[in-house]
Amino acid sequence: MYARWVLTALLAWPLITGVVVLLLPARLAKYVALAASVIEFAISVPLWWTFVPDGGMQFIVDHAWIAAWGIHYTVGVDGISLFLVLLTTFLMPLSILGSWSYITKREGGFYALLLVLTTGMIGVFVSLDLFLFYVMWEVMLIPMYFIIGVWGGDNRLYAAIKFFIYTFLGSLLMLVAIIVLYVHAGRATGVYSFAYAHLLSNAKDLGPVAWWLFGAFFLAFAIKVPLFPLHTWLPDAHVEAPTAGSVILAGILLKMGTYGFLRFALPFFPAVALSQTVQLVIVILSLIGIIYGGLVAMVQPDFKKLIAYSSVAHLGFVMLGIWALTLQSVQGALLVMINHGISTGALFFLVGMIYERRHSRLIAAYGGIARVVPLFAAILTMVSLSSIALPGTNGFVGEFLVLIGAFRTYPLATALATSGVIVAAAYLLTALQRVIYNPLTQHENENLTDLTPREIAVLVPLLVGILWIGIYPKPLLRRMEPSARALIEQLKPGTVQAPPAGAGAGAGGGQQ
Amino acid sequence: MLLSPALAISAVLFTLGVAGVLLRRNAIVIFMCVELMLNAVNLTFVALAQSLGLGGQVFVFFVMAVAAAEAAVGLAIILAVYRHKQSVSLQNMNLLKDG
Amino acid sequence: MTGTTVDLIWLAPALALLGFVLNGTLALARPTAKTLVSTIGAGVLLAAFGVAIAVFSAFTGLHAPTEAPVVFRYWSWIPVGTLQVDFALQVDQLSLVMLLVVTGVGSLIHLFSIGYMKDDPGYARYFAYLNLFVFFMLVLVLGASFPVMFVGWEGVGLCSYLLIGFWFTEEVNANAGRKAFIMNRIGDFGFMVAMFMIFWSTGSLDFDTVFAHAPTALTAGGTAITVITLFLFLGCTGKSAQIPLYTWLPDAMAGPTPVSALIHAATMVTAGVYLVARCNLLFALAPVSSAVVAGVGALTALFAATIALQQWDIKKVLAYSTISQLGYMFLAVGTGAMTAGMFHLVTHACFKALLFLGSGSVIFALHRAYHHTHSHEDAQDMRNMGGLARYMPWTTALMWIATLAIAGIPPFSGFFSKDEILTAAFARGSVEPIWLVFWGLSLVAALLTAFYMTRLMIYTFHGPNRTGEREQTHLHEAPWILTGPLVVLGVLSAAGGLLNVPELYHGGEWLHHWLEPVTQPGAALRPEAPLASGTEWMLVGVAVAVAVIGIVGAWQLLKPERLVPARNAPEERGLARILRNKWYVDEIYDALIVRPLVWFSRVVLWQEIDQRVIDGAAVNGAARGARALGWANRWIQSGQVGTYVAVFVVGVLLILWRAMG
Amino acid sequence: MTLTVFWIFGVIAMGSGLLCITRKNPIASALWLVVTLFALAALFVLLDAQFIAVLQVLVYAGAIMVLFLFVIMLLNLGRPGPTDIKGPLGLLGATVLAGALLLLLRPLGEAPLPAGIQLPPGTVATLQQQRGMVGSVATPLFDTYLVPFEIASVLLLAAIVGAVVLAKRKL
Amino acid sequence: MNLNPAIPRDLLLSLLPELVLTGWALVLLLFVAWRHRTVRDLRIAGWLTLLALVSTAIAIWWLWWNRAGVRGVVSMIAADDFRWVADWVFVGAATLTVLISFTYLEREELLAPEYHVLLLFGTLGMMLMAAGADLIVIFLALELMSVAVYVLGGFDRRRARSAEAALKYFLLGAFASGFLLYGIALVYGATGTTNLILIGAQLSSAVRPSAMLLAGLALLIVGFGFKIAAVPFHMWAPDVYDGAPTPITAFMATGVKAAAFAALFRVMYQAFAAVPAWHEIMWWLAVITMSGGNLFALGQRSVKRMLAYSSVAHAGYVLVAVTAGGVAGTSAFLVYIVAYTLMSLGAFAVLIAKGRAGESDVTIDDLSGLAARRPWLAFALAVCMLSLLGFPGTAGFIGKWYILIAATSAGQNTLAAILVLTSVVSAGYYLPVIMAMYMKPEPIEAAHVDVRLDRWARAAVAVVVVGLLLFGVWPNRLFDLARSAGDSVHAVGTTTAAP
Repeated sequence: MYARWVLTALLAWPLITGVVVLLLPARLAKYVALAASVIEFAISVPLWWTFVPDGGMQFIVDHAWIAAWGIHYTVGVDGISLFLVLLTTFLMPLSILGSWSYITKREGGFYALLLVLTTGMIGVFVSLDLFLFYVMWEVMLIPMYFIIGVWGGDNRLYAAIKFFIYTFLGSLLMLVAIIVLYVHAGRATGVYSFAYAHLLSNAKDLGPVAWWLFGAFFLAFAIKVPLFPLHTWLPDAHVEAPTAGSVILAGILLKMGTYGFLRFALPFFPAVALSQTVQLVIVILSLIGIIYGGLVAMVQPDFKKLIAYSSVAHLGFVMLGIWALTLQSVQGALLVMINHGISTGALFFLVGMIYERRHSRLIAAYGGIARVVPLFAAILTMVSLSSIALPGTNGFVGEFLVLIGAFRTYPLATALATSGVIVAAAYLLTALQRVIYNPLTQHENENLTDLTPREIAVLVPLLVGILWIGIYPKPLLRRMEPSARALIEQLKPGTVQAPPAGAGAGAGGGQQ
Repeated sequence: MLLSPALAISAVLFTLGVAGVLLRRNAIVIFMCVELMLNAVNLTFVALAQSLGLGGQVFVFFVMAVAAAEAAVGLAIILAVYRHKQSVSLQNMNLLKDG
Repeated sequence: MTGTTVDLIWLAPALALLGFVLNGTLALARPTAKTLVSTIGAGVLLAAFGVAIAVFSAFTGLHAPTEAPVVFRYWSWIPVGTLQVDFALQVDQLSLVMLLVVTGVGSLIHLFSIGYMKDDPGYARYFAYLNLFVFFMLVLVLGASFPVMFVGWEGVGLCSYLLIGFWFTEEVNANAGRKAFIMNRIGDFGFMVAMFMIFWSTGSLDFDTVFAHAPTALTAGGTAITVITLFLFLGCTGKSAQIPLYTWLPDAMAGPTPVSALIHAATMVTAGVYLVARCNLLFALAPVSSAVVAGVGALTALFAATIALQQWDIKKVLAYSTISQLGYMFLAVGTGAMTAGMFHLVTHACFKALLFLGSGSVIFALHRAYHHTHSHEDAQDMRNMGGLARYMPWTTALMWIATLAIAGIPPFSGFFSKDEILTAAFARGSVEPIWLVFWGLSLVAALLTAFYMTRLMIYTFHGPNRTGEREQTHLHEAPWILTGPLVVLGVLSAAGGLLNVPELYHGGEWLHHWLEPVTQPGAALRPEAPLASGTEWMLVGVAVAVAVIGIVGAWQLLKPERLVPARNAPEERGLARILRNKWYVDEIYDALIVRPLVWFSRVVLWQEIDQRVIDGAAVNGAARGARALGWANRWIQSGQVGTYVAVFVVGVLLILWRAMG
Repeated sequence: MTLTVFWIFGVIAMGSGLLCITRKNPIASALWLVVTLFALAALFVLLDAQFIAVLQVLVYAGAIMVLFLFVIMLLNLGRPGPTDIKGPLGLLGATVLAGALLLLLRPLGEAPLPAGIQLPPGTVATLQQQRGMVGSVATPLFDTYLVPFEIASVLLLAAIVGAVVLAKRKL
Repeated sequence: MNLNPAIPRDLLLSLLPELVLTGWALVLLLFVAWRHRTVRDLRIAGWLTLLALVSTAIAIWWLWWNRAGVRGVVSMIAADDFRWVADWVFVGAATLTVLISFTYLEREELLAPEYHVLLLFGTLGMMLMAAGADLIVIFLALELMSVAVYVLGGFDRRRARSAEAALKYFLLGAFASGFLLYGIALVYGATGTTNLILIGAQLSSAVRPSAMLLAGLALLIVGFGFKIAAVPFHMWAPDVYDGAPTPITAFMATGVKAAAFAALFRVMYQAFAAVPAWHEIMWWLAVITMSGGNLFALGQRSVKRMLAYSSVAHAGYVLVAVTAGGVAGTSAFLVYIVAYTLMSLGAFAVLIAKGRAGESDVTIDDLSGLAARRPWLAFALAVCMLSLLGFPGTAGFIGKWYILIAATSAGQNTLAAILVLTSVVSAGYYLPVIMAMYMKPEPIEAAHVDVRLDRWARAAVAVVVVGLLLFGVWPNRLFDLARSAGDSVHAVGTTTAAP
């Protein structure tokens, strides 16, 4: 029973409550929104247990929608999307709670948009119909546009429109590609349908068109990821967005790009995606992202920009992991996606919290505040460590898996990518030092107040996530593995090794 | 057969009409040039009617009706404009433009 | 599971972690509860030491030396496909030695810290960090696989970072901590790449499986194993402060002195040595890498010793001394003398901890004196010391023990371990002559070691006092909580040699035999290099002579009476100045790597490529271009009907042309 | 013979058309246009369209052009003043564009009509003799072309309403 | 001279909506002749107009419902689903125009009920254009529509801008009519007929189209290109839209354009389906129209001018549907034109609310902070803008999606790609409107105080918004309608492959 309605409920509930929040008096907005998002999370939690890791889609619901074009409302999750859905529902209550005192004008609209955004994001992850997928993909654009544009910083208009147009550019070309696929499959089979499975099984014999289609998908997703050199919307959007916007942007929106690669671009066009040229391009761009993102982050005067560029670097790891197509690297990529959501989300929360007190995001405006706000400093340190992938935190498990997996496919590139860990330490620790260490020189900082219980309530779940995934990621990995395995099996048949007989003994035959 | 010369003359007249529209600034003269174009077309119709049947001549009738209607409305508009600008030169029609 | 006390091994790190959690909570919640903090902080360590001893004794009872290590798998950590990493601890001879050193020296230093740090406002935080360090160090040494070891490996780096920057309100300290972490990360990069290669070559990352598969999976002397071991060694140079990544360690002296003693002398920095010892089989398979290890070790030993000659900061001298001594250890493990390396590791842990704590005691005294008179002189500069023997007899005596130990004067512990290394290097030289060069380098280093240590002693404890007229009255011996641990370490420094008395003196070579199960597989792959006992005696003689020359030479050459306090000291000239400035290595790194990189990142990558080219020219340029086209349209859309007609006719012509053409 | 006459009137039409667009006085232009219309009427006669030719003279040259002249007079545009012909650049542009247009339309005069649709020569003339000059045009007007005829009537009504609205002194 | 009194029943039946409308127009004209002085007269005229339009719609509906009543082509008038659907669009556009005109006329003191008469005549022209199965009918209907709209454009005679707009529109329109007429003449010459279906039959047997036919076809395209404001025949549009009274601008942007497109579709696919030459021309026309419209719109500050260029751009999108052709292209056109009519009218309606008496330009900055003061109005405009942008959830998106499907089905992938790329550009001018309303503060406290719509206009805007959102999520019925309409155009003509 639960399986039949859960995804639909996850999509419908935020939308409905979003409208309710909009219509309610503004002072009630945040309470209702928080309650709604907590309920949303509660609805999603049983997915964790009811999900059966078998590599296939589950919780499938399928209804005809626009019959004339063979459009269905089809949703379902597998091991790849499950955690992204859970991450979304997990981050939303925190984002709402984190905006509690940050948002002071037009609260109703803000929280309503956050809820609508939830629908869009979950929709992207669960859609199994490409029309539905596209609609959801675009739907989340508008709330984000408003969130940045209405509640953002000084330069918010520029950032908002840049974000919108950039994303719009990619997604519209993807739209054409989807339609071309649809027409192609329809011609081949006589069945005109946007169903994922249908298009997937008929995406063959495209000839050179496949390159163009892949290019369109690539552009859409690469902008979202963002891959160098399509990343410049990100720093602006991140810096200008309010805290919750940045958190969701980094935590979930960026994952849509990598998710798109995993779900669509790779399976639809394996021949193109795994051609020498594309592999080379992707690997080089990922590498540039990792190193370049890190180096540029190192010299940012603005903390949020720094985190934004660090996202470029982190997502570079994800791309590398996806394209390496080993079990370790793909699962690692999935894990990095989740980790990045948690850690970078937490970083943005922290920056937002200190911004609320001091109204500056410039690193130079701080210094030595560990003495004044020790708890803040401690948590910032922990989260930073997670972000630079210290073993024992979630960041390490993900990056380690990506790198060790990718090493098999691209040894040299991976070795270079590994140097990203050095750069990561350089930029984040430098920023950390300049914010919480060093002499306390600015008088404004002497009376900062430490974290409030509400803020602690926002951060603690994230910290728990950081440590839990760092120490015991097995429950996640176990649920992902069949799907990752199925994906690789589909793209590179016969390359996935069987797990060793005695798990833990590590006796499996090595490959040289 | 007069068809070919008629078509040629008609094309020349039509072109003259177009050239007039391009060349002049006075709204009324331009309108007259448009009338010249319509008449050129009429010549084509009539010439064709000789080979293709009377339909062509009927069309000319309709064209005249249209020309009359256009003349009525067009001249009224020109008058209305003249009231504002005391001029019918298109050079002075520059309230509406980009920027 | 063995059903014996060995099973309790998890308690050791768990206790340290518990200490961290409790003290960490206190640090945030009630930083003033110092008694509770000290009880927890030192208590967990002593308990862990107790566990270590219990496990050790149970293990000796349990195992014949040749048997395989005991591995405890607690939970499956990263299980993905063939990659199955368990969170597992491994008890064997090697890890037990390290376990004892870490918990033992650690306990002493925790005790010392209670006194040393008692007035510090960050007392609870300090102990939390220290406990956390011990936890990670134990994970490092007990981890049963590369990734688990890596947890500890990076974890100790983190704690080192936190403790170096403990007094973070000074920018220098915070910088030093960051530098340490980043330099370590460079090494960790090597460690990680090595792990990847090991995994894809041998199919596992567990020590037992890797070492079991390595001889078959990897060709001895082949490229793969050489690259793997070189990357591993890159990790070691970071963690153990070897050329070229050593520069962080002197700066790390910015941390509290007990930290320097524990982390930057006794335990953490030796992790690299431990790693090579742990992977001795891999290094045995890669002769080139071994030579590199030994060569870098010997070179570092000499290079750091030269710098130590001209340092005024008492802790800096010790820091360079540490780097130098670590070089010896790498020379040993690179040579294949794993036991010698580990032996020196243990003895060095004792006497270097003693030296640091002794210097800590001195600094403590000076600091207190300056504090009384409210002057802001440098409490660590030897030019402000002198003649302290009068005020601090215990400390002086214990420091002399340590000095003699490090200089290699028999029968102090350092003599045995260092001699073993020199002998091994010389012996290897008979097979591969390059080792004779290494031996020569390290011999010169030994001479310098004796010299600079004596210099330190003379300037600190002998000659006239330069602290200041008023301050002299406030100079005292440190309280018992500081001197107590010193005494214990003094005993160990003096008698540590007993651990592995060579056959030359009819000793039992206990450590050698104890470690044999671990070192044997690697040793079996290396060329035999036996030495005649006559040669050995000669080598001993040379070594002792060198040490004595160093001490006597220093005693004769240095004139503490001529020294002036730091405040009035003139600039050095010539070589002294170069040495004083550490061969300008930091400056060179800064000029060649750091600054260009930052400049490149800021100006080229960010401002030019990111902002100007991508964002400015491409992104906003496209937007501007489109908008400009829109604006340009106003020239045509001018309101003039004439223009409209002309454009219209052009359109007509084009369409006609296309249609009829 | 017919052809010669045809060409004579054709040249007159074209010549006066050219004069129409090049005379700087609007009244002169209008009058030259009237000449063109008359010449065209003559051509219509030669093309067996006598009724249309009559209409041409009555409606076009008579009614419509008078209306034009009336408006020109009303607006007092006949007085000498600056020409409304564009400068040399405009002249050049107009000549080039018109020349190009003529060049593109040139094949029209040469292409024969498809044989399948052509009526035998003289059919129209015969028809007119049978039904009379007016009837041959009027019959289809109320039969085949009933709908367009009605539309034309509505069109004229609309034009009247429009002209009235625009000319009204007060809205 | 013998008049044939026996007018066939079929003809009367097939012209029923037009007859109803004409009848109402005459009634209204009579009313206007007596009562044309007060505001009250104007209102009554408005209500009568609404009544006329509603009864016309009912007549259309009855014919559509009662398909057996009349089918096929009756004496130059086509009676098919395409026509009914198109008629609904025109009647809908006219109805919405009337609804938004009430306030406007009173505010601008245009107390002339002839306005409504002309509106009805214009609508009649449009309906006849969509109905015309003969070039001559199409030409006359086009003239009828144009004459009405010329006058309406210059209706606000007191303002020089309005008069100037009318003059520009008139002169260029007449000029373009000349080309259209010449095209008709040449096509007639090449095929011996002006009946679309006969032309089609004629051409399908012809081996190679003659130069005369090609020239005629080209000139026809020019003539229609002017009415739909395709680049480079678009240049009148911004000026005329700018100067004309705003409700008329809306009417021009939607109804006139839709009618021209409907006729274009019929002509191209019933008569010239067999001539390949025009596809390439249409392709280029579509490309430069989309690019030009969108790029030029970027440079505009005045919302009205911006919407004018935007309507040029949308004409480009529809030209893609024309190029794609087939049942899909035709259906896509109908769906798109429904959506476009709604969103464009909605946008102009809000603009009317924002404008003041004697309005000059409403610039984008004038809308600043509208959302705070008039949330529903801002919401409506935002929905319209998003729909114009082609954002999912709105009818504009469905329409664009349909055009893209049509284009790709016809193998026009490049054209589809160009369409979306130019759509991206359009975000550059639609978004600033939303941005101004929601993200900028009000310039002065009282900026939007008197911004309000009367109940008629509010109803119109509500219909627009609901329609946009409804069709955006649930376009099924619209699709069925468009599909059968598309079929009906092509069933008569030659067979064109369609998905």
